[in-house]
Amino acid sequence: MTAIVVKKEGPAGVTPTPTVGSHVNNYWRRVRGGDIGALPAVVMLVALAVGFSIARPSFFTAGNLANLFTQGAAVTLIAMGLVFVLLLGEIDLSAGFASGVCAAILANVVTVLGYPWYVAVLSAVVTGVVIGTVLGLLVAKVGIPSFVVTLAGFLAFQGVVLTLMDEGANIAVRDDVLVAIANRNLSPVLGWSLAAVAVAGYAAVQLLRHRNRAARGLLTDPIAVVAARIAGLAVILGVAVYVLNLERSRNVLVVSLKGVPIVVPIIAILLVVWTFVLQRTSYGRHIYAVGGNAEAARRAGINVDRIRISVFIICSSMAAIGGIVAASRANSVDPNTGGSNVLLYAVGAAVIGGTSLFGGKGRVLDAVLGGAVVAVIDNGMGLMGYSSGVKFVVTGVVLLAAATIDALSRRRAAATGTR
Amino acid sequence: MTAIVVKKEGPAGVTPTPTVGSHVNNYWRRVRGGDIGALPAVVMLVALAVGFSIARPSFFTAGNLANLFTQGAAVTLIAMGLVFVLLLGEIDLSAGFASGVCAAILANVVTVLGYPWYVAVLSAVVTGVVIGTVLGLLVAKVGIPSFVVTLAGFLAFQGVVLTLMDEGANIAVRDDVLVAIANRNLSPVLGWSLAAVAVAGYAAVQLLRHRNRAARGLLTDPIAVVAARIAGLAVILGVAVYVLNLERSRNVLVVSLKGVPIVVPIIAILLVVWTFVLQRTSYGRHIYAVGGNAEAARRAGINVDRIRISVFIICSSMAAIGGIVAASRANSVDPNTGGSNVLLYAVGAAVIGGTSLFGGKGRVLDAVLGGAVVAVIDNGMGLMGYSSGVKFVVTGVVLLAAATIDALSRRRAAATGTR
Amino acid sequence: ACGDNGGSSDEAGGSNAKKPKIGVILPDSKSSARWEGADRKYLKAAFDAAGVESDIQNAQNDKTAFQTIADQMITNGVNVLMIVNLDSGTGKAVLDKAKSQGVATIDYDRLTLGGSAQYYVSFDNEAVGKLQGEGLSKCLTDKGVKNPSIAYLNGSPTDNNATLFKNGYDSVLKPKFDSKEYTKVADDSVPAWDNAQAATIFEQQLTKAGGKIDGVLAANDGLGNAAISVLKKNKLNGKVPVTGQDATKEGLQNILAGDQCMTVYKAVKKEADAAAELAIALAKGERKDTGQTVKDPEGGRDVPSVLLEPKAIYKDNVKDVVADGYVTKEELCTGAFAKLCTDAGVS
Amino acid sequence: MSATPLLELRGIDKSFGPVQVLRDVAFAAHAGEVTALVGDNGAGKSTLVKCISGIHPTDAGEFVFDGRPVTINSPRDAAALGIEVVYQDLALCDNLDIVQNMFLGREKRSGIVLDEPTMEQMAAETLAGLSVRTVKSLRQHVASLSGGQRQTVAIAKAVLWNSRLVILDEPTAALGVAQTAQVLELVRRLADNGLAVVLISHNMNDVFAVSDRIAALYLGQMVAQVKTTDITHSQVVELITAGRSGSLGLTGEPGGNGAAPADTTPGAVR
Amino acid sequence: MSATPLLELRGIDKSFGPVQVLRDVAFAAHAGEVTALVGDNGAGKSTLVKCISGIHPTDAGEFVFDGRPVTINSPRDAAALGIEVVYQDLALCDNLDIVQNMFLGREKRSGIVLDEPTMEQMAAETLAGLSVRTVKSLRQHVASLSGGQRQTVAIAKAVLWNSRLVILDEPTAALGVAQTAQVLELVRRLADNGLAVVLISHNMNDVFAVSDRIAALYLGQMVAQVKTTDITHSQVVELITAGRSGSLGLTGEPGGNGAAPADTTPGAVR
Ligand SMILES: Nc1ncnc2c1ncn2[C@@H]1O[C@H](COP(=O)(O)OP(=O)(O)OP(=O)(O)O)[C@@H](O)[C@H]1O
Ligand SMILES: Nc1ncnc2c1ncn2[C@@H]1O[C@H](COP(=O)(O)OP(=O)(O)OP(=O)(O)O)[C@@H](O)[C@H]1O
Ligand SMILES: [Mg+2]
Ligand SMILES: [Mg+2]
Repeated sequence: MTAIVVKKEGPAGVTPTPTVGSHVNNYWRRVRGGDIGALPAVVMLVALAVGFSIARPSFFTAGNLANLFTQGAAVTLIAMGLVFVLLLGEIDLSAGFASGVCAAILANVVTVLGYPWYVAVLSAVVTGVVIGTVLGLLVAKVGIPSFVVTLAGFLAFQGVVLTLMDEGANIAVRDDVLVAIANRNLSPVLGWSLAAVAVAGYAAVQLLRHRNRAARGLLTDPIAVVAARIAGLAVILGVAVYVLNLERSRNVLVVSLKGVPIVVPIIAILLVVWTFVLQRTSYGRHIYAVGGNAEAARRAGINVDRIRISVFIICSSMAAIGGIVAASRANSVDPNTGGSNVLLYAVGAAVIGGTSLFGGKGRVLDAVLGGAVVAVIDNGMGLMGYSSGVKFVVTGVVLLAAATIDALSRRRAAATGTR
Repeated sequence: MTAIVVKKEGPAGVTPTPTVGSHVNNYWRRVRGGDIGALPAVVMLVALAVGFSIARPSFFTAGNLANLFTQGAAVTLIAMGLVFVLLLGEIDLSAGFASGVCAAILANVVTVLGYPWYVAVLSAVVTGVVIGTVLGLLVAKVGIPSFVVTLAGFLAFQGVVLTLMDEGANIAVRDDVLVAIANRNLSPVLGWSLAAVAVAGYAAVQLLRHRNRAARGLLTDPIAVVAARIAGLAVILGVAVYVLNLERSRNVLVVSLKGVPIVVPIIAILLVVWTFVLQRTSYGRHIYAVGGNAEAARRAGINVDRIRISVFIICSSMAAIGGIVAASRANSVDPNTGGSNVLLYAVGAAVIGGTSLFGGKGRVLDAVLGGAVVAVIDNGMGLMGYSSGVKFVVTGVVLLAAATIDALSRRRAAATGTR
Repeated sequence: ACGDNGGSSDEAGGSNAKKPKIGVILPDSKSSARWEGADRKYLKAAFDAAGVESDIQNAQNDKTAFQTIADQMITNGVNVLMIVNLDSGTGKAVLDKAKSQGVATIDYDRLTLGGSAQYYVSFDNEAVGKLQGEGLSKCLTDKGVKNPSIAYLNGSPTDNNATLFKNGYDSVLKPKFDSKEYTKVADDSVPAWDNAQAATIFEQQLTKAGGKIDGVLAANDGLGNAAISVLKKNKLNGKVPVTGQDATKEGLQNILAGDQCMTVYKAVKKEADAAAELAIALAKGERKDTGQTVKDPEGGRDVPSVLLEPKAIYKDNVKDVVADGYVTKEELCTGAFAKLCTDAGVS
Repeated sequence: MSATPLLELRGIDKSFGPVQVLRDVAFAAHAGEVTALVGDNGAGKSTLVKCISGIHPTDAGEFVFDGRPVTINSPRDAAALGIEVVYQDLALCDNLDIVQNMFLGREKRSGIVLDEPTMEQMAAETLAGLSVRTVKSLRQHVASLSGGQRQTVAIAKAVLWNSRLVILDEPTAALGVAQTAQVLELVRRLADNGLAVVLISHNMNDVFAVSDRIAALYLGQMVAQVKTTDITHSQVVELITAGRSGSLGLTGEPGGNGAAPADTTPGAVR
Repeated sequence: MSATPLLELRGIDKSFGPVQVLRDVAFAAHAGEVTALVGDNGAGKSTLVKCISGIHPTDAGEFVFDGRPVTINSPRDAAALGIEVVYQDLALCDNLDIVQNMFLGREKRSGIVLDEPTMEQMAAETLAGLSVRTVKSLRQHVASLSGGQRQTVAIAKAVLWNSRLVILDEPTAALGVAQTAQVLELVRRLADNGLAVVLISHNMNDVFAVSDRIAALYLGQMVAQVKTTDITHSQVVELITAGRSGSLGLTGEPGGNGAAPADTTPGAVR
């Protein structure tokens, strides 16, 4: 989207006349120049998928695709929340165990205390909000570096989980609704309807914006490009829903297993909501500003402390949702929930997707794409049948190889000066 | 250290006339202004020590002091190396498991292959150098973010340790010299001599610098202040050596236990060497420059890539030394060496000491002081007898309380504009 | 050298020179609920009853912490140190240090190879594995599966106990794999015994095997439950036998529901009581005869031992665990499980 | 021209740690007038501006705005009073584009959604009035702008709003000939519209071209605040470099300890 | 004044992604002369400087240094040729002090140890020559310096070395009256000592005061490079703002698609 400032005097650069041809041309020039957005992550995903499919044909099945979503869901959700914290250049080491605490609350409320599922979910999310508020206050108001605050949180929450779990026991989660989240699927019809709604909504937004800008005489993308974008989304969603609606039961007589896993629309809705918040509201704009130059943001009258606290709240709340999904998937909560590699995987997902640890750069979509990369690696490695030592090594190497794709394209960007 | 640029025209600020009085005065003004250097970490340590001593009198014994050093040694050594990486605004998540890999190499060489201890130590350190070189090349030359590279390393090295340990066994380290590192003490006489050498060396350096500057007519600290500094070091070292030379065996008939633990001079020497490198060589200067403003450093003709690679080498080599100490302390190496909280504690130690995660700010001494804080907390908590859940929680809270001291003093610094 | 603790408390433990003090280091809290949930409780009760002071700590699967705790306990002036080692290396370092300071020691649950403990009190971990292997083949036979495909969900690759369990079930199952009676289709370790990872690992085992897994050797109830959650998703629960360990409430419920075939119950209370008794005796400077020894292959020493038998639990003897008081009926038989409890004769 | 100044400062002290940068500074800005603030490098001009805009807390002194005493603890307080500042160090977010920077903190919205088209239009109009011809796109990140382009964005950002006092800290330092003329014209126009304008500049020609009053800082002290018509070019330069000129400025001798003596009168303010 | 220029550029092209910033630029700097590089905001002056100093790779074009073709791929290559640059964005390390910044990359050492006293002395002398009076301590971090003080440090840093070509990108933008005079004097002195000096400035008075030649960039094209004595003040302004002035500058009409046509002659270089 470009605009000519003063039309009488010709600027030195070539201002593209908005035609389809010039648009495609321009995009290609941007790609060659290294300004590539989500492309490297997508390339990474494709490369990994092709690699694993060749190594293990069972990777390339509808069943495995469906598994992929549920396996990666918890980490992806936590990563989505972490993006907000990372956008400010902060870190939340406690997000993993915060999800554990929320899951433990969920399990206690629903199983031990016997309340209905929505009370449990509410308690878990409220716990997340409280945790985030405390962390945020300590970082913003007391001024302790977030690494230290959340390291303390990392330790303390671990202890809280243990205490909530009676020093190490597991608590089963057997509530049908909760178990369904990560284990059941939408009916095929519902899947198709949701996809249709999504495409229609996207089309409406795009066309409205196009009309709005055109009406004011601002530079717009050609309508054909807008149409192509809408069609692209329709195709992607269509194929995904179609594949997920295939029968993937091992034994159709015993059970029919098809449809979009319920976590998929959950992630999709959160993705849309958070993307909207970041890109289309002034709150989101302020997050980028504080992350880019906190002093400039302060001078612009932005309440930096409030922004800082809010991102920790968002992060911990998303961790709570991640914890709920993890509990659902495991049908139980154990003291390790949210522990081991969850945090590093979540931060890694955000960073692999393109979020900067220094703040000011990143999108929620990054977390989803990065989460997909992490999930694909984990999923694929699970099919390879390596011993655990070798598995760790190969996982590391594959992760590195995937990141190299990204690094090389970004190096191009730096070389041509477009960052 | 201040200097008047143009002496004819009086500058607006008060240039201190170098007398003892004005020096003390000035220091006090700096402290009140928030420019406090190591003070918060020292205050933290004292507060923690007092708190634990009140709660558990056994904290305040010579035996416990000696334990403190060996308990905190491995994390402190790793943290010292991490300071270099953090100074560039990079991170090394793999440092913990890198120390594990090096320890595994050590154990394999000395126990399985039966080589003498120095061959084993050499192999371990060389392994560290190789690991650092690989990580550094990937970060500097390929351009993958260090978080991703070292996350891959974190995974891969974990696998390497497992593989070196035959998928889960542990290897004993029984070599006398290696075991001595973390378990034996210097003879009292040797302890005193080393302390004397250290004080004499410090005095020589300080007085020489003073003479040198005075000879050129540059502003110097008054000689009395220099003398006070030397005396201060002498007193601190003297008390420490005296206490550590007390008999701390619980049963003198069975065994006599006194003297400075061998790890103490190891850490002290590395502290002096690395501090020298950072403060007094152009290489160290360049590290700060790259961390402060990589582009400015590049424009000044500094080979930024080389600096970047070198800090990863230093970090991994220090991790190797940390691994050796850990192996010595445990008399063995198992697949978890360098795992669990080692990495987070090490980064935490550096950050608590005052090193910035954004680069350009930090000292090796920070890592030692921060490592001491972490060790004291761990040590003190071990005396309290909490159940494990509560212990985690209290550890987190104590860490936070300690960090608050630091944060509040730094907030003063920000408020008065001296950062 | 043990038992001689007079005069040692001159500087460190001066405040309570009269009352004997016993230190216990538990290994972790996440690999199994027993350490914090059962052992701590029973040991504390036994020590309190005998009127000795006790300090029970948990090393959280961290060797450094383990050694630190040991240092602290010795500093604190314990007379007897009882450890569950994380590995023999650190275990030996701790035992030797304690010995050099005149502190008596007991190996609890895990034998420290080459160590110097006065006593060894344990369940035989290999025996646990053996029970799991035998249990799985019994369940498969009951189901009448021909040439079953077996998947392993081993414990943490860095946990030596996981290796011992595996040795146990391998000793039963390996001959069957060799004779082609069974087929092993997957064999993965679960890092840190993490249940969430276990679910993913098992899901991938299932995908890789094309859905054909007839029996799951899960190393404990948590891992078993993770496998069951995936089986449920594929509506295969109850059709594929799953093993476990620890007789957790969740595991027992899974057994009652028919989703899990067996678990291994270790009567922790007996183990704790036996160990406490020995410790109290040592603290008072007495020596007890256990009548049994175990050979330490590394140190070449016969260690006086108390060895207890683990017990396999199937649906029909779940009631034994309840009768033992390890799990109460109230917590086990909640909601839908009330009827299952009655059916299984739990009272 | 109003009788009471819009903004009046009295007795402002400011130290950074041991270094005192402002001592007992008095300053006034009148509505409808351009007040030029001059002084040597390091005299304390930017520090004074940052004290006014709430970035730095002051150690002592009072602020009177529109006749009422006020306290300004943060840039938000200053903005609430209608004070807009173009900082010497620009304070732009490099990761945002031109439009985003110009509306930062005061985005136009329709409902909760950002109203990008409106903002883009307004930004384009404002920039067009500042002779910017070489900016390729309003959606360019400010990190990729030339020095002068950045400065123009910062100026445009400050004049977009209905403010009562505009402070510009060396706004034309990086600007070309035409752009400088435009900005000076804009400064004059703002004052003529009844705003109080404070202009910091090292260029005496510019100062004399647009200002109504001149305030001179010398080593952290206000040595004179006079009508522009009452002073000559060379007198101002003398004030800047020596702290006094004839009857204006410091009365004592610069003291031995580097600073002017404390009993200096704060200059001939009128 | 030597016959062959010390540095000569021919046909330099430079694009940032889709935006072409320099097109077919020719430029020469002679030893013993001050060459002023002028142009409107965003004309491409700083970009040209960064191409010369190896910060930006060029897309096309050749460099001839001292009669020999050279390639400059990094600032280190430029430094090796004896090229020193004062960048418009200064490029100082905020976390280092004044002395450390001035000697960055070229620290004085005795053995492997930094020779701080020598560096401090040299820095003090250089700064004293630039009329800096308000810097409190050479050990002050540059983050706490005023705009003009920072600029002075950057200039001092560049002139400390025995270089052959010194490029100053708007070095006096933030400087006070006295300091500006000092820097212009320094520029003249450097040229008189046989160095080639390139000075970028928007101030025509300064340009005419010190320069021997003037090169004018217009929208990324070099429209003229002439002797200062051969051109008038107003002609230069015309070249900057319109790209031509009488017989000088662009010959064609500015094209419709925003840019000057590609067949433009690169200006009357002589
Ligand atoms: N944060 C700070 N810490 C310490 N000293 C500071 C700080 N900020 C400014 N100073 C000092 O205060 C003095 C005044 O600085 P200021 O930026 O106000 O000068 P100025 O008048 O704006 O100069 P210029 O014309 O160069 O912009 C300078 O000597 C500077 O070094
Ligand atoms: N990294 C970059 N990416 C994209 N465009 C850039 C980049 N750097 C500079 N530009 C553009 O190149 C053009 C020339 O910039 P340059 O900094 O060379 O101008 P200049 O002549 O130095 O102007 P000024 O007098 O304002 O300093 C400008 O339009 C600028 O927006
Ligand atoms: Mg200023
Ligand atoms: Mg420029």
